[in-house]
Amino acid sequence: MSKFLNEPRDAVVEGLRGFARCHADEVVLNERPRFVRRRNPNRNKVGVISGGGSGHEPLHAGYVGFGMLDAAVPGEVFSSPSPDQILAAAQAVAGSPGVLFIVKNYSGDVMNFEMAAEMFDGETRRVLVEDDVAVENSTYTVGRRGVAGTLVVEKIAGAAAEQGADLETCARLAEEAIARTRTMGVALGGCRVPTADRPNLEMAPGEMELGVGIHGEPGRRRVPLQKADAIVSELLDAVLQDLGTPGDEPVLLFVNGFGGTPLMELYLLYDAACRILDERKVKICRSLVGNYVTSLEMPGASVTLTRMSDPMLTLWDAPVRTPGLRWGG
Amino acid sequence: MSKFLNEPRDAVVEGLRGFARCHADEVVLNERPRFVRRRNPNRNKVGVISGGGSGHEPLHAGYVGFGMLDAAVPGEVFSSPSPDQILAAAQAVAGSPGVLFIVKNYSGDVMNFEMAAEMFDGETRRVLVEDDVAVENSTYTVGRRGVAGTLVVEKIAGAAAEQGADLETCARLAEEAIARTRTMGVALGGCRVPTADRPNLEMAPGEMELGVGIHGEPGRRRVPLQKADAIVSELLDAVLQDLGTPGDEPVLLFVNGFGGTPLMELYLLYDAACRILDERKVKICRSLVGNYVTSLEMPGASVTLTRMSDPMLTLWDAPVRTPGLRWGG
Amino acid sequence: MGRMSPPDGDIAVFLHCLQAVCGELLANEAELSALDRAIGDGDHGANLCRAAHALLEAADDLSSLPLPKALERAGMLVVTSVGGASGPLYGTMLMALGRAWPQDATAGAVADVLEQAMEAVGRRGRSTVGEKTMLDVLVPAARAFRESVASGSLGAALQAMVDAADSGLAATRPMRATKGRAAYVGERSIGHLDPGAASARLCLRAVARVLCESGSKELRS
Amino acid sequence: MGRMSPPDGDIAVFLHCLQAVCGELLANEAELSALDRAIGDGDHGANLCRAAHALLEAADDLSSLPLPKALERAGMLVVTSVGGASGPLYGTMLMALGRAWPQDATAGAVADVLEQAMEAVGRRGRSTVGEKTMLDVLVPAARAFRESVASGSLGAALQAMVDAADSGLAATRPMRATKGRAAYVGERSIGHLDPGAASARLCLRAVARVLCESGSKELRS
Ligand SMILES: Nc1ncnc2c1ncn2[C@@H]1O[C@H](COP(=O)(O)OP(=O)(O)O)[C@@H](O)[C@H]1O
Ligand SMILES: Nc1ncnc2c1ncn2[C@@H]1O[C@H](COP(=O)(O)OP(=O)(O)O)[C@@H](O)[C@H]1O
Ligand SMILES: [Mg+2]
Ligand SMILES: [Mg+2]
Ligand SMILES: [Mg+2]
Ligand SMILES: [Mg+2]
Repeated sequence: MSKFLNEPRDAVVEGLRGFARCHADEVVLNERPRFVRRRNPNRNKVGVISGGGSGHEPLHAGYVGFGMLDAAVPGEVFSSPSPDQILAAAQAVAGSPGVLFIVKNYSGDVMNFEMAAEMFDGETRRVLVEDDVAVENSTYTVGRRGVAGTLVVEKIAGAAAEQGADLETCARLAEEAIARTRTMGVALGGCRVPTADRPNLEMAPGEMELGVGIHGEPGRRRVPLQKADAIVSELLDAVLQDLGTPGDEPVLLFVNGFGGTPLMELYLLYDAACRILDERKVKICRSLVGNYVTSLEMPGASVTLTRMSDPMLTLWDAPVRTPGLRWGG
Repeated sequence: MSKFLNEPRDAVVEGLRGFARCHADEVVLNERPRFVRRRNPNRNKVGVISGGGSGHEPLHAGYVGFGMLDAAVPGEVFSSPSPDQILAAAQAVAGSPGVLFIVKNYSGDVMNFEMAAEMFDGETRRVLVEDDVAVENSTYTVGRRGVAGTLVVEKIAGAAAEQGADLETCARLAEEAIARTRTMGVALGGCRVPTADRPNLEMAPGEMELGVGIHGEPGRRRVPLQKADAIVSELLDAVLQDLGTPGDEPVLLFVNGFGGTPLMELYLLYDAACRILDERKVKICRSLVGNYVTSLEMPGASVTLTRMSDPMLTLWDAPVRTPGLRWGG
Repeated sequence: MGRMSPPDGDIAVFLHCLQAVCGELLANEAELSALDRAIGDGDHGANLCRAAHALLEAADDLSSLPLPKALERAGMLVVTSVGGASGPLYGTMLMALGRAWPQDATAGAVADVLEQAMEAVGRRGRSTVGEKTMLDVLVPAARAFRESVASGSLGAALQAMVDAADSGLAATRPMRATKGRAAYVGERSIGHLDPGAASARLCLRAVARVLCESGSKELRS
Repeated sequence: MGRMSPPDGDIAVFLHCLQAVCGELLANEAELSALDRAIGDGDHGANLCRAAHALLEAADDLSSLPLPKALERAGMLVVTSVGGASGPLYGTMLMALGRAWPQDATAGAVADVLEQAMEAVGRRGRSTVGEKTMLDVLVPAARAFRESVASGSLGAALQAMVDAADSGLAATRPMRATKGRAAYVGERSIGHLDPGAASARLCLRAVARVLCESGSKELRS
């Protein structure tokens, strides 16, 4: 896991500088405190802001733009951003309709966004994404981790805000997306944080980590590598068991790569997921396949299902123009 | 390098099935012989067809769609497609204005496309992409390899064809793009073909292979890993030396990931490239950063420069709507 | 018992504590990260070293402030430099200390403020003792200090605090985490020390050592 | 010297050759790929095994055709199943053999056709002997066969062909490749055998063995 680096501790800011320069027509990077915002924020709409540790690119900065986020707040690799960054981002993009914070459910992110909201002089709402069914914590004192489903929440809430929905409505739609979204992932290897000298997950060849998170954290269990169909079947079992059989409601099927798995294999997993869902009479209405919520160079993937209501479908289909996601007029 | 597979030999077709199902509104997969085409081909324009070994996704099938390719012909992993596939693709999309074949310069691809052209009943032109400056073969009996620059050629020629240019013009513009495009790459590790039990390039940690191709083939030389700035400087030196100093003509700067390098590092390389080009007074007019021409999960990247003329800029900016590249109205 | 240090010495002692704490953190980065790698995301050492660098850089500025303000500012620096979970927690602790710092800083008054600060940490983290976090060190240590200070010397109280920190850390090993990232690995968190508890113990020991020396009291090591 | 096999035996001998060649390819997949990994892209074994599978599957169909058609069809099968560089080359060789196969297949006539087929391969690849490719085996082997057939027994001619293939392969080791993927590694191709030359030798040896047996001649191994 050699890396392209100058000073390891500068990786995040150098990466962001490149990102901002490459997409200078769409975004602006503020270096101190660090956040990325739309070049032309619209202060008459709800400001949608997300953030979290870096290393999950294109999440979150890649989703800043029309129809999605107004600002993204990148922390160090796999570490939450600090309240001053979040506050500055909110001040830079917020208008009178207030700010929606989309936060992945990790103690660090929760607390840092909370402190920022306490300091911010304006209306805020916060939603916690917790789509990872891998966590089997029966007591659920912390809830679940937020993983790839975050993209779905950002897209839905971002589209609603773009259409002029008020803060309450944006928050409610985000909550609805969260309630309807479940994910489970699997890693075939680890990843290395630039400043670390060892990988986060050490795996022997032929092993896989079922239920892995997006930081190379341990998952449910370490088992021998299986065939793709068997892996996808296990992931979908876990997701569907938790989500409940969608019945007549169609699903968004999102196969997300963690960064180190070739696109060919992601589409192969998607093909397997389609076959399995067809068998189980689950109707797929929308699809997304690619490296959207990554863990640096980790080989592996997650499968996300979202039960789509009609309004959610409309919001999902709404135009989006960001460096990382782009469709529609 | 564990992989998501069922039968290793089925990886390509299962990946293509997933791809075609995911993008069913835009493309159609023909399984026997194997090719991918636009769902609604326009037979009144020049048909632009490319193809080559699989394992470089999203190249080529990911670039089938409005403003780029009409069909893509995927071979086995890192192996040229066969003439019957190419022929069938040409027959499926070609109209009276004829067919342009965009071929990466590898003996296998050259010969297979040549045989297909011999069998095809219609007008064809072929261009050979050979942008890789790493090959120091002074005799140049085979020319150079076609690598990431292929995307540039496909975009330019595809846009021209979409605007109704005739076969001669499309071929000339493609040739011009080829003449103005140079690439050099570096790998930090290898990649493994699904049917093989060993990686294509075996590297110790802390080594890098300068001038690597897009199949994990050996490059110019194996050297110790350097800082990102030094690596980019060496890549740009090689590219600029061969391309000639662009003078007043601005360049397209394309930093391409081979599949296993995090986006953060690609943008960091891009940032370094911008700084170095700024110093050398080379003007950057367009940029592209991402995993566009990959080598399975290979960690590494290449830097491509294209000297952009005004007509090329217009063609580059023209709308494109494909699974892998998308912009404009 | 009187003041913990002479009035105009407050800030000097604070600076000594700060330097000692930062020194410990920088010296133990690898160990803290290794603990975090086992049940978290492996960055606890790096996170706290960012804080240490920020604090050391700001030491001059801090020393020009009255102690309560210096504590608050140090807390804010920790929050802004760390991110992660430990930033808001340690930052909240320092800010709470600063906000409630007694006019007349007797050991007893400081002990009360210390306990309140640990409660503020628990509120920030929505956590309590027994969840395998830094609270398992911070809360018993503060309690031991308060209880011992009421009945004995400052030196003895510091010693009681350090002892409680030691056993608080050890107690995290058999626990199953229910807060922080380690909660996500469930059963698999059992058998490992909590990284935040380990850093809390390091910091408390460093502070106790400085206070003990500046008060010319001895501290068993 | 007369016909290489009785008229109605042509296709049977062809089938034996086909099976022997395919068997060799399947048995040597790993070795051919390993050679290709050193100076190419590591798929030569896999490429030719796809051809072998396709040919074996079609064996029944092929045996119902006249020999020239069977050769042409086999060539097309190689082309369509392989892709890569070796597909069009071996395919062109078989198709050229089929197209020019003599009505009266005397050894001498076949030798001429064989040489023409090798020339067709060179035209397809725009390559010639000495460039570190399969041609370094195919061309000298065909020449040796033709020269020897003119002056001696079929068995001796086959032996000469096999010997020439052996030394043709060995000759590729010190060469610097100027065609095919290996050309891209330049100097670094020196010191390795060419994978296509290795497969060509395997195929020729398999054919010679069958022809020798069917003609009851002996072949040194
Ligand atoms: N809710 C919480 N309450 C108290 N302490 C917590 C809480 N969440 C995390 N911690 C502490 O923070 C430590 C982890 O800090 P750190 O690694 O710096 O942050 P992160 O978990 O965001 O990477 C844990 O070991 C634990 O002691
Ligand atoms: N232009 C050419 N002329 C003759 N033989 C060639 C040529 N190009 C390649 N070859 C032969 O093909 C072999 C490689 O075949 P293979 O690995 O199947 O195809 P690819 O190179 O497309 O992966 C080389 O070892 C060489 O013998
Ligand atoms: Mg962290
Ligand atoms: Mg090949
Ligand atoms: Mg941590
Ligand atoms: Mg090969």
